[in-house]
Amino acid sequence: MTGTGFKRWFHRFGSLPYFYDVSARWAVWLAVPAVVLIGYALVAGLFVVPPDYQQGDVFRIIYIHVPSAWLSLFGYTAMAVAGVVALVWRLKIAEIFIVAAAPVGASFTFLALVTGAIWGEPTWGTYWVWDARLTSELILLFLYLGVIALHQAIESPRTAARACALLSIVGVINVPIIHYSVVWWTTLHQGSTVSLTGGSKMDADMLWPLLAGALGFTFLFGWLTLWGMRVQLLWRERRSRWVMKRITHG
Amino acid sequence: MTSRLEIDALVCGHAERALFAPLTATLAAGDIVRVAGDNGAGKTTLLRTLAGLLTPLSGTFRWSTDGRASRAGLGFIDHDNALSPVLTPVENLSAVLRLHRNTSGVDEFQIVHTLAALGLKRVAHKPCRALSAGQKRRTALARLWLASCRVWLLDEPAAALDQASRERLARQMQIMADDGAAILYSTHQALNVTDTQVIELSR
Amino acid sequence: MAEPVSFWAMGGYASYVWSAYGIAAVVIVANIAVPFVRHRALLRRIRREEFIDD
Amino acid sequence: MTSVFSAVLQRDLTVALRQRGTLVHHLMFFVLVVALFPLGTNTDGTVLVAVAPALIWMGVLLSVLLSLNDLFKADHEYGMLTQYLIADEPLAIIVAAKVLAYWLTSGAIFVITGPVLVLMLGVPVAALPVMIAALALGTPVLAMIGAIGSALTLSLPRAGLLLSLLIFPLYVPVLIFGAGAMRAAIVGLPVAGALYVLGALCLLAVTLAPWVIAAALRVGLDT
Repeated sequence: MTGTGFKRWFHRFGSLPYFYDVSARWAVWLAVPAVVLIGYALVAGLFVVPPDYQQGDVFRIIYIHVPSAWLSLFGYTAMAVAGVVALVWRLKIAEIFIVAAAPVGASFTFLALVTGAIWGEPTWGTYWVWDARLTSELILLFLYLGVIALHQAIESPRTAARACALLSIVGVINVPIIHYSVVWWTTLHQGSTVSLTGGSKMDADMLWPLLAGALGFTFLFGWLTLWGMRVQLLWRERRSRWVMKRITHG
Repeated sequence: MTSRLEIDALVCGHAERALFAPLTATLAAGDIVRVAGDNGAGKTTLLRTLAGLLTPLSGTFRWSTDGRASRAGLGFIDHDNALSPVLTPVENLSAVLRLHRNTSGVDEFQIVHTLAALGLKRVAHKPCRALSAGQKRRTALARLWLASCRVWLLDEPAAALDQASRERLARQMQIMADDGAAILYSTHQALNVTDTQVIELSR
Repeated sequence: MAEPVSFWAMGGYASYVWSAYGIAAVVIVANIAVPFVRHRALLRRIRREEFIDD
Repeated sequence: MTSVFSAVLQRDLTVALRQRGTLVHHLMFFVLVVALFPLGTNTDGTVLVAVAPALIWMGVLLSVLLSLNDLFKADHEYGMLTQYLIADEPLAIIVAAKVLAYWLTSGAIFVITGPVLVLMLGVPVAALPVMIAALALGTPVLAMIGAIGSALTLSLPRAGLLLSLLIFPLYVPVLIFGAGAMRAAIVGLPVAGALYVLGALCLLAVTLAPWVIAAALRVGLDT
């Protein structure tokens, strides 16, 4: 793409009506792989893969827990990257991405916490263990809730989105620091607990469904966020002509 | 050092709602430009956008000093007078003046002298919460005499001023314009300054 | 293929595995439903020109 | 450049000293939180000593949270913040001066009173130097990160609770290493590691945060 080609694409991509129309088609390209991958991961994870020799069948929760834990991190990093784009190039699409991605990321972080706790009960005997990963996941959930609360608290949508962009950037810088300090704290606290996935090396047929699940969840995240963006876009541009045009005859 | 401002099809507003039709204008050294428009037409929003505090909905504006793009030497006096009620007028003014690069050398004697000229000698060393609205406004406007800014944005400078103070303000604005400063101001009460241009904000 | 009989039993951990998958389903469905509902509601409000004057 | 830093610092310190009441309130809150806690526990000392570091740091965190809103709120109301934003000097320098003035009137007080209070919880005197060092390195980080949250929630009338949700997760590293250093000091373990990390966090916050706070102010005021 030559310089001007990219610039034209960048501005057209940035223009909201274009995004609103095109995103309907893109959604399909995200939904199909999501369904296929997650379907394969669930079917394989629940039926095909033999039970773990240590934990038996309860380890099958991994096929939900790890993909959502991966998604919680992926989502927040994506929000921070969009934050940089929103603040540096003042691209409205990036602002809208952050606002749409936050609730999705938060719900998958919550899902990772719940499935981790459910899985922890039979393994360690208590629902909540101050395990390094679970604790970092909990703090990550608070970071997400902070972004969502900040967006709802600020009146004007533009300022709210840009404030969330900045908060996401500050947050993503702190995520590794928080994780490192929690790991230091847990190793100091009670010695290294057995990590959730157990020390055993994952052999191939257990691993493939996991990777497929993680990829499938990422596509799902993209699909959900895309729909969230369309709603945000309509809300922020509700008074503009292009929305009227598309809605009245749409 | 002469400053210039070029405004090109600028539209300002809040939460995606435009307040006025696209505006194109220039402000050069020695100009006194009045922004006219009834309440809510967007005068304050325009001034705050030109000061760099708000992002415009569309259109652009460019500051330049001696050809170089820069917004140095900008003075902005808006409705709230930047006066902490706990500090005295002298302390408040010296704090604000220290922010401008070209006026950080102003000493307390000059400040007290200017305040005296504005009839504020008695209250110069009392905490600003004890001052009346008119006295606070004159303290804020004292910056016109003390800071040698090349460009001034004034948001209703004559608010809460009595007749004598308005005369003094008008005379000072005229002197500064003749001295090469550029002034963009909005006002409700008439000020006898020769406006080189009037910008009418209409939808 | 794990025999279908004990499939539901999940080796005695049925309550854990199925509650985890159940909550996962609820979270995913909620995330799908909310934008759709809001999208349709917003379309209705815009069609009724509720925002022209506000 | 430095003249603006000292001017803003001097102005804010004058304002703070003329409103000594608020300083005393923050201090009293901190003392009360730490002093009343033991009444809730049984009287044998071992429990208190074990929980003292966490209590001191939670007391500092809560006091910082309460005292944060007078960092920018007052200047925002009187229009001084507008002048800061359009000043010729870089906003990050002005913000750094403001946060330093804020730290001197709140963080520094906790650094001094904290160790004294901790004696009430039965912590051995030998652990006091480490406590002072940990508080001295940790409170600037709390001030800087708190200032980011305060700047982001500037345009909101009542931002107290939201502020805690925004900045407490970011306070976790300081809490962990601050309390960790104190616990190690109490039982005589080596404290160097935790204090070094606190020092690194402090350096990171002091150098990066002013630019972020300046950006947050510009975003916050751009409504």
